[in-house]
Formats: sequence, structure tokens, C-alpha cells
Amino acid sequence: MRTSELSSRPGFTQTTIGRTVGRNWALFFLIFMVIVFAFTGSGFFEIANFQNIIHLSSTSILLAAAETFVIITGGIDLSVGFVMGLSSALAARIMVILSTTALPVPWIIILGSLAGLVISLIPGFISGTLVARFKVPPFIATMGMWGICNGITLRLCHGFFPIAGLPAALPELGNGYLIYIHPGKSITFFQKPEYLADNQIRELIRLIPFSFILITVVILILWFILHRHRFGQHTYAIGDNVDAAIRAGIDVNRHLVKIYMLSSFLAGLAGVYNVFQTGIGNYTTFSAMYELFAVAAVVIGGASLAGGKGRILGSFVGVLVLAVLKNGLAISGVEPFVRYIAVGVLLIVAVTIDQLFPDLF
Amino acid sequence: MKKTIVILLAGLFTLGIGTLPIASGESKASADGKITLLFMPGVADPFYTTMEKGVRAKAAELGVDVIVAEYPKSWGPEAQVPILEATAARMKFDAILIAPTSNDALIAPLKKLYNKGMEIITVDTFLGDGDYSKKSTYSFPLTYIGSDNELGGKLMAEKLAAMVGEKGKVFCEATNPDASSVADRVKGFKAGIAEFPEMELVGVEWCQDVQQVAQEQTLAALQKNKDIVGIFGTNVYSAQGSYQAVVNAGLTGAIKICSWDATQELIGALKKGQVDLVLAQKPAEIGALGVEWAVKFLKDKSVNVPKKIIPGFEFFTKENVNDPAMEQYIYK
Amino acid sequence: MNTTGKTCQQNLIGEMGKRWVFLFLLLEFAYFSISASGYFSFDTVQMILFYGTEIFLLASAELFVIITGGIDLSVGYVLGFATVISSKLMVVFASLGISPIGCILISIVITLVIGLIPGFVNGVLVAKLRIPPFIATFSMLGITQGISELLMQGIPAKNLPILAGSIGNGYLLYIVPGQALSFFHRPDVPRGVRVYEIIPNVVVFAFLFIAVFAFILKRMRFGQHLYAIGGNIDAAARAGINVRKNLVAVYMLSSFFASLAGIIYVMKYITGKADAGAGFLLDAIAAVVIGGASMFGGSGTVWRTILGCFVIAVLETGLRMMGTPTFDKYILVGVILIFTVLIECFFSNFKK
Amino acid sequence: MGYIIETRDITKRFGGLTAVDKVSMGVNAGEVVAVLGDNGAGKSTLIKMISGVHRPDEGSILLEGNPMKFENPMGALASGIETIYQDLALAENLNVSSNIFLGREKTKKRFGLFNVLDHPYMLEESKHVLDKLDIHIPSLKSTIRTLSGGQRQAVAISRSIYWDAKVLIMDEPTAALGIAEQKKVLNLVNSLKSQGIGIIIISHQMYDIFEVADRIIVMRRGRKVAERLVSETDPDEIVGLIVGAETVKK
Repeated sequence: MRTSELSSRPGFTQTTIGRTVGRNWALFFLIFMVIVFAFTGSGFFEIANFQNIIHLSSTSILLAAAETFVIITGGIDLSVGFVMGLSSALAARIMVILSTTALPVPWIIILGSLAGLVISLIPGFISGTLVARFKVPPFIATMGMWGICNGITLRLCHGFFPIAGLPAALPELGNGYLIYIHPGKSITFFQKPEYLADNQIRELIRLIPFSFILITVVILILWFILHRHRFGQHTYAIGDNVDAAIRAGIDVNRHLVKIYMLSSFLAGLAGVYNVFQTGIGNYTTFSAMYELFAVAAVVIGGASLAGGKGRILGSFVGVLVLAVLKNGLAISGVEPFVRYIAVGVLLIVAVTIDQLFPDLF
Repeated sequence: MKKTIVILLAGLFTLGIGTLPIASGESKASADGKITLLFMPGVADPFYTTMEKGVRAKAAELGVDVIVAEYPKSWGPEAQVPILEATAARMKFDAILIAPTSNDALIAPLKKLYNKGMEIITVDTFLGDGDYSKKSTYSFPLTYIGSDNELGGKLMAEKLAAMVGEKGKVFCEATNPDASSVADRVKGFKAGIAEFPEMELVGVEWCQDVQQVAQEQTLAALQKNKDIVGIFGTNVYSAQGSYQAVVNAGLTGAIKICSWDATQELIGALKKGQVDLVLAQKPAEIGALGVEWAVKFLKDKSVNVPKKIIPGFEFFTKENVNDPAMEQYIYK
Repeated sequence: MNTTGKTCQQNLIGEMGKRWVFLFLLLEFAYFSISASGYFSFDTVQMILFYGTEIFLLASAELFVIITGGIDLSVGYVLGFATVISSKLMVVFASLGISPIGCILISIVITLVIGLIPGFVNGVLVAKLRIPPFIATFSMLGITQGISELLMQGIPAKNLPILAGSIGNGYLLYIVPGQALSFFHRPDVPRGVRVYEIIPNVVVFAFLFIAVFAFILKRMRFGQHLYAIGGNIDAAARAGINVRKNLVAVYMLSSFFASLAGIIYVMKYITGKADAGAGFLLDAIAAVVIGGASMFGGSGTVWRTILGCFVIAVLETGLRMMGTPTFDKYILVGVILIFTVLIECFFSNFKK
Repeated sequence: MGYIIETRDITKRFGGLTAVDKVSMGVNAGEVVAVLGDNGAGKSTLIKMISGVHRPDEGSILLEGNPMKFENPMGALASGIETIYQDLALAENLNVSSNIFLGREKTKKRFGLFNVLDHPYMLEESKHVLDKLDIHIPSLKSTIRTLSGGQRQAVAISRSIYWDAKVLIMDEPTAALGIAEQKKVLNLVNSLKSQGIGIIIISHQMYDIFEVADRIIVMRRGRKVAERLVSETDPDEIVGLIVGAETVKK
């Protein structure tokens, strides 16, 4: 719903604490959940588990970040999931082709990844142009790209086969950790100690996954762009009031094209990273609904589909809210189907509390 | 300005209309009396793509035409039946090879096509209870060709038990409770594990055919039960997701992984030691058998077609994975 | 608030643009009639109608919500929920020895009542607790999915009354040329004899409801108020419209239509499952947008939404009948979707 | 003579902020009262309470001497209190007659069963009321979005007076208008006044106020700080009262 008397609650929101809590309910809810799950699920409150959650959320985080920019402008990008599949499949395909040449492995990986990233700019350029220049509703423009990207991806996959046969170094990089500690025995960096036998693996402590570093860097850059750079200011301006933005001299069309290209590039990055994480080129299955989850995370993170609102860190928290909910409930031993219900109910409860009792904190 | 728009529009139009026939690929089926078959896959996944290859190869060998319908986006009659009807409306096919996505829902539409004079062969999944030998509302198909999913699940349980010394906790990652074939595998696996008193199935998760979700669910399960010794992945996506979760957790080697469906990816993982056992159904063989029997029957209606054909499974292990004789069972 | 020029629908859609969807549909139909053999036939139209019923209903459901400026993501799984409830009920009642027709009718009524609950909850969440529609209905998506799966436990409903299937797959009229003509009941004919089937039952059923609500939307106070809420929620409230009550009603209506679609699903496929309608959601929303409604609310009509459904359905069916390979089909559907709206937008800009 | 509408010590708080603090005021039939004050003085909140958008935390509102409790704007409308908001509160996607009848659509029975919107009647009536006010709008079927600012204002006014208002509240009625259109609106106010309607006007346009108002109430920081008859004051004094300089002056 748009701003209106029905949803205004002046007074409280004018105080600093109120504003902080109101804007960050998702964060408070996240912290609250972590505390509760720490008691209900043995094995939840462990560094290894938090690392797992972040590690596996990294593609979702990238997709949500992509969606954030588009949603702030008042649009929606339904194609992120399939752009991710496209860049993943293309990167993998190029790597497979290059593997047959005498090229050294690092070059194969770099060239393949670059190809994946470059191709991901194209869908964004097209949907951006359609939305900005030809005033096609974002929903339809990106839904069209959804089908187009998927068709091309499946061609690259020769049907519904993930692309296998990639350099073995890929998953090692994608799933690697910065530090490996074998308590009382050794500390190694980048690689687990060689001497470890299979039955001793559980003793190893691993810290700081590479994915965490990637996510941190990307989030920091995007945060800077959105909140400290003119690009971000313009993005908000467009989402808030297109006419005002035009009158203020912002080249709205150009900016929108850039936004959709950025969104699609981040989806492409997610795709390329996915190749590193899984060691194969994955097409996106229809039931994945990545776009729906990305948009949900962004909205939970405080954005409005009407545009003009949204933050990168909010979206990051939004992804974690969903991920921690699922992980925590699973570890707490809640049955799978009950979990679907619980996720829905908890989300509703959290938003309701935020809306009903703004003075709670 | 207006003129440009008109020209642009006209251009786009001609382009659009011009490219359609090119993209439409297969030309209209021949009407010269050549046998034409329709292959209707169950859902978009490697299993059916492999089956399609078996179908195409056999059809080429026997000199019959085959048309492959669009791959449904999801498992269920609501996706499959409209495709079936639209594709079947193109012409009168001599026979239809179909993997019904619902035991009940497909009876009516297939019966309608059967009444129009097309022969039906169900592959991989079946109508009703799959027994076409006794008279019933669903006994009209020529035959059912497919794997015994429940048996497969049970075999997996036994083999997994043998690998882990018949004791310890195991976990099952499945896809979609609404897909009967997968539900049967889980049922068989549960029954198999129940025969070992020292083994316990600590959970069954459903990933809805999304590898990422399978990965998340398996990791959560590993975190909850740190002493899991074996995992069963019931199809391509769940198997790939669960073995990758084990790789992510750095527990390769400590946990035995059995996976259903032999994609190149899973065979590669087996070679690397990240997966321990891969069950290969024989999709290509199922497809080929379907074509073979259909053609046999269409050429001579007096041929006695067996009502159920079960091609069985192959198991890939570290020992036989490099055996050239096994190569044929990899899905590609 | 709606500013002009944000998206093309918010500009006044010119007369040409208004007619464009219809023109495009005719073009599509003409094209496929030429290039796909057997496309130009009464059967094809019936097939499109028959398999489109669920989407027609879901798109109408979505339209009501979108007019008020909201969105309902839960319709797909509410459909699934309704299939599960009604198929379970039919099995239970049948086991109690109630006559098939009784089973079916009672189950339908109960399902429609239960089907209002998700909508009521959505409505209260959105209207009273001011939760963004996206989050409220996204949560409801998970809740209905979970409940349905719990009820099914992975086993599809079996042994539904055979009558359900014959109603769901039946037609109003059957004609065997020169031999028989019967209503509702398919005459027994030997294999290979052509039976002409005219107008599927479920299509009549669905369109009855759609027509009623199209009427309500266009001609009655409730409909007028929905447009007012979507156009300017403050104005509506100050004009004395009970915005909250109307919003609750609209989400219940959406849920009601999704349940209707669920019942039709059960009658058609004589089975029920949680994810029965999961794949319909995006198509339903796309149909509403192609039909010219704005995602920001305040515009859209039922008949144009139905046209939007047809644009998609005719395209899908046509490409299937042409035998377009799967991957090319995905690409073409994408291109043509964009194309439809693109030209509509051209026309509306053209007029300005 | 009793006021047609009167407020007694009404107060409204939003969280920690007191937007309106114990304000008492009244309007006679056929009288125009202007409420003046700087931004944030509480004028809008005051009139929103009278028009039923907000409920007062304390105090009472009396219509023709009877205490009123409005649960929502509909209640106020039903009692004959009409409001024209600064943003006009028109649904831009609907047409002129739909907006005039918004929330109170005229329906007729069809088949004795359900109530159908009576569009011909509403169009006809809209035409009448617009004619009465000497307002010309090309087509009553065109949506508000296509109208000019003055036309929109006219629709908003027509909407209010159509319903036989006892009290009319106008929030910045001339702010968004051209000179000629302003003049027209002021004439409208005068003709409404002569029909015995009590009118409350909020405006920043001092000239307009002195043109049409009989009495002026000045608010500052939520409080009523002064009440003057137009005949006994001048713009300078009022400006002083608004900005809070009267003590200096005295």
C-alpha cells in the first residue's frame, strides 16, 4: 500500500530510536530468531552453521542485491533467476570448450568466468531499454527475458543436463576457507592439511569461507554505490518520483538501463559464482522461483514495491531472515511440511508485531 | 516520428513472422503411411532427455518417425495434459509413448486419444496401479515399461547399509512428494533401512527439484545430526545437492552417498570419490523398448505384447566406473 | 502516489492501444491457422478454453487484487489447497456411503467455504495490520503449501467418485453425426468413430462466475470502490468508503476464485496435490498486465484480462501444434510477450 | 444563536506530539470562518477531526448542539459535514461523475435482486450540479487525470455541495489555481454562504480570506491563539498573530 493516512503513524517514528527499530525490524527479528534457535536446536549456534548459512545464501544474496536496485526504481526484475542460469551455463560451456585446448587451467577459469559475466549484461540491457525507452511494464519485459534466457541456457546445456567436466580447481576455490585449524595439531591457510585421513575430517575447524569474502566485498561496493554515490541518489529519486527526477535533470532512461544492467550483471555474478560453488554449469529449474524469493527478501528488508525505498543491507538481512528461519527450524527438528507453515506464520507474526506495537522496543 | 514508428513496427512484424517458421524446427509429420510416434516426457529433466535419445535412436534404426512433445515445466497433469492434447491434435499418431504424471488424471485424456485410434505405451510411470493385464478402466495401454522404484529404493538401502557396516544414522534427500515415482523410492528406502536394527533414518527432506534447496536442507541435517554416516539422494537434483552439501561441510569420505540417476556430473563425482554409489535407471533402454514394441505391434496386431516390462538397474561403484561396458548407462 | 509517465499504462492508453490486445490475438490466431495444421478448428478453441479455465479464474482473482494496488502470490497454492481439501472430502464422504453427486456437491460447498479462510487472513493482514501484500501473501503461499502437503503426506488422493471425472471432462452436448445427439452423456461408440463434443462443462461453470464478477466490478458499488481504492486510497477513505472492509473482501474474493479453480482442477484431473497451481501464478499475473492493468492499481477489466489469458494460451497452444522444440518455444514465448506489450505501448505513445 | 458546528477543547496527540491542544471554536450557519496558522500549527489535524478522519483524544464536537462521535469520514459525511481537501482527494483513474458520487453511488435495483450503479442518473445529476455552479467540463466521462487544476477543484466542490452540506470545510481551496479560477472559487464560496452553509476555510492567501471570511481563528503550535472578526482586524495584525509577534507589537 502506498503512503496514506491509514498507514501513517507519526509521533513514534519521529524519535530516533523509533526510527531505528522501525527501519530495522528485520534485523531485530533475525537476532531474536538466532537467540531462540540457539536454545531449540543443538548445533545451530555454531560458527560452522553460520558459515554454512552465509555460504549457501551467497547466490541468493547477490540476487536480492540485484533486485534491490530495480525495486527502488519502482520496477521488478523477474529474470534474475534465469540470467543466473544463463551465465552459469555459458561460463561452464566456455570452460569445457577451453579445456580441450592446451590453455593453462587459471586462464580457462578466468576466460570462462569473464564470458559468463559479459553475457549477463545483455539481458539487462534489453530489458532496461524496453522498460526505459519503450515504456514496457517491467513485469512483462523481464518475464520475456526469463523465457529467452532459459531457452538459450537449455540449448547450451544440450537439454536438461548440467554441464560437467570442468576443472577440479573450481569447487575447491568456491568452497574453500581461509583458515583451517586442526585443534592441537596444525593451522593451515587456503588448503586443508594433507595428512588428514577421512575419519579425522570431523575434527577440522574451518574459518571464513571465500564466499563470505566475496559477499562482503560486493555488498560494500553496492552499499557505497547506493548510499554514498550519485548513482544511488538518482536511483532513489527515480523511484520516488519519476517526473521530479526528470525535471531535476536526471537522464532517467539512461539510468534505468544502467539499473537493469547492474541487476542482470549481479545475477550473472551469482551464476558464475554458482559454477565455482558446485563445480558444474547449472541451468535454473522452473520450480526454483529465485526471483520470488529475491523479491521477498528485498521487501522483508524494508523496500516497497511502489519504489523509492530499500537498502542493500536491508536486503542482505532479508535473505538471512529467510535462510535462518529455514535452517533453524530444520535443526530444531521441525518436520519439513510443518516448516513451510512455520516460515509463513513467523514472517507474518514478525511484520505484525512491527506494525502493531511500534513502541515495543 | 510517426513514420519511423510505423516502419519500425512493420519491420519488427515481418521479422517476427519470418523467423517463426524457421524456429518451428520439425516440419509437419509425413502422411505417406510411415509410422509416426509421439513421445511425451514427464518433466524437464536429464532422465527424460536421455530417454528421448533412446527413442530417437531406435526410431531411426527402425525407420519410423518420432515427434517429441514439449517438456513440461513441472511434474503434474496440469502441465502435461495440455501439451499432450495440443501435440496430439496435430495429426493421428500411430502410437504415443508417455510418462503419465498422475496415475488417475491421465486416464481420461489418454483414453480419448486411444479411442481416436492411437496406441498408448506408458513409460517410467503408469496408469492406475500399473497392472494392465486385467480388465479395468485403465487397462487400455499396450504395455508399461519402467523401473521398479520401490525395489530400487530398497536395494539402495541394502547397499548403503553394507557400506556403513549396517549401523548408524542415514538421511534421505527427496524431490517432490507429489511425484509418485520418487515417493516410491523413499518408501522402498524406508522399508529397506527398517530391516537393519542398528540403523536409523533421521529424516526425509523434499527439495522440490531445486539443487540449491537440497544443499541447504542436507547441510542443516548434517548440522543437526553430526553422526550421519550415509545419505540417499533420490533423483538428479537431490543427489547433486546432497553430495555438494557434504563437500561444503568438508565431510567427503566420512559420509557415504548413494545417488539415484547417473548423470555425467554424478559419475564424475563418483570418480573423485565424492559419491560412493550411483544407481542408473535405463532411460535410453526404456525409450528404445517402447519404440520397438510399438512398431512390432503396429506392424502386426496379433503380436502378444507383455503388459509389463522392467528393464532393471545398473549400479556404478568406484570399482566399475571406468569399465567401458558401463559407459552406456551414463545419461547423456 | 501514481505519477503520470511511470509506466506506459499510466499514460492514457489510446484507443488503438486499447484494441491492440484484441488485434494481436486475431493476428496470432490467423498466423497459427495458416502455419499449424489443424489449428483452425472448433476443437482448438475448445481445447484452449478447457485447459485455460484455471488460468482464467486465477487471473480474475489476481485482477481484483491488482486493481486495489496489491498483489496476491498465494493464489497458486490456495488452488492446490482447495484441490487437496475437496479431493480428501470427496473420498471421505464416498466412504460414508453418500451418493456420488451428494459427495461432490457437499465437498464443493465446504471447500469454497474453507477456501475463503486464506483470503480472509490475507485481507486482515493487509487491511487491518498494514502488512505489505507481497509479504502477507508470500507467507500465505508457504502456509497453504505446508498444510496441503501435511494433509496429503505425499500420497495423491485416489478413488474419487468417477462422476467427478465425467463431469469435469464432460461436455454440454455430444453429437455423433447421423447417429446420436445427447446432452451431458457421452454416447458409447466403437473406437475410431468421431464424436463431436460441444462446450466443456467446466468452461461454462467458470465463465458463469467470471461473468458475475465482471458485472459486479463494472456495474456495482463494490467494483467502483475497488477502482477508487486502487486509484487513490486516501480519497476513497475520505469519501467514506470502508477501505479496510473492501480490502478484506477483495482478498477473500481472490481466494474464492482460486478455490473455484482448485475444484475445477479436481473435477478435471480427479486428483489433488499441493503444487497443483504453482505453475499458474506468473501466467495469471502476466495475463492481467497484458490485459492493460497497472501493477500500481486503479485500472484493468475482467474482459481484457481474459483477452490477456488468451494471448498466452493461443500462443502456447499454437507453438505446440506447430511442433516448436521446447527451447525455441521458451524463447519465442518470451519474445512475443514483450512484443505484444511493446506495440501496445507504441500505440499509446503514438496517440499522445 | 447556537453554532451549527462547534468544537469544545478538542485535543489530538500523535505519540509524544500534541498536534491540537484544547481548541474550541464554532461556526454559524451562513458564516465563513477562516483558520490560519503557520505550517505545523495544527490546522489540518483540527479539520481532519471535524471531518472524521481522526478521532479526538479529548474534547467533543457538536453539530447543531448535539455531540457527535464520528467513527470514520462516512459518519461525518452522513451528518452533513463535507470536506474539500488540499489534495482534493479525487480518484484520478475515475471519471467526473464517479468522483462526485464516490462512496455514495446511486444504485438502482435490477430484477429486484441486486443494486446496480445508475450511471445515467449520476451523469445527469453531475451535469446539474456543475451547471448550477457555472462550471464547464468538456466531458463528464473523462477521467480526472485529464483535467486541469481548476477543473479538478470544481469537481471537488461540486461533490461537496451536491450532498446538501450543512458544513463545508475547505483546505487551501485556491492554492493550486490560476487567477481567474481563484476568483471563481471565491464567488462560489460567497454563493454557498448565502445558502446558509457554515464554511471553514484554511488558507495562506490573506487576500482571499479578507475577501470571503467573516471571522478568523489563528492557531499556533496546536493552540488557538486568537479569534478576530474580519471587520475589526487587518492583515498586518493577523500576520503578527500567526508568527507570534503580537506580544512585541503590544
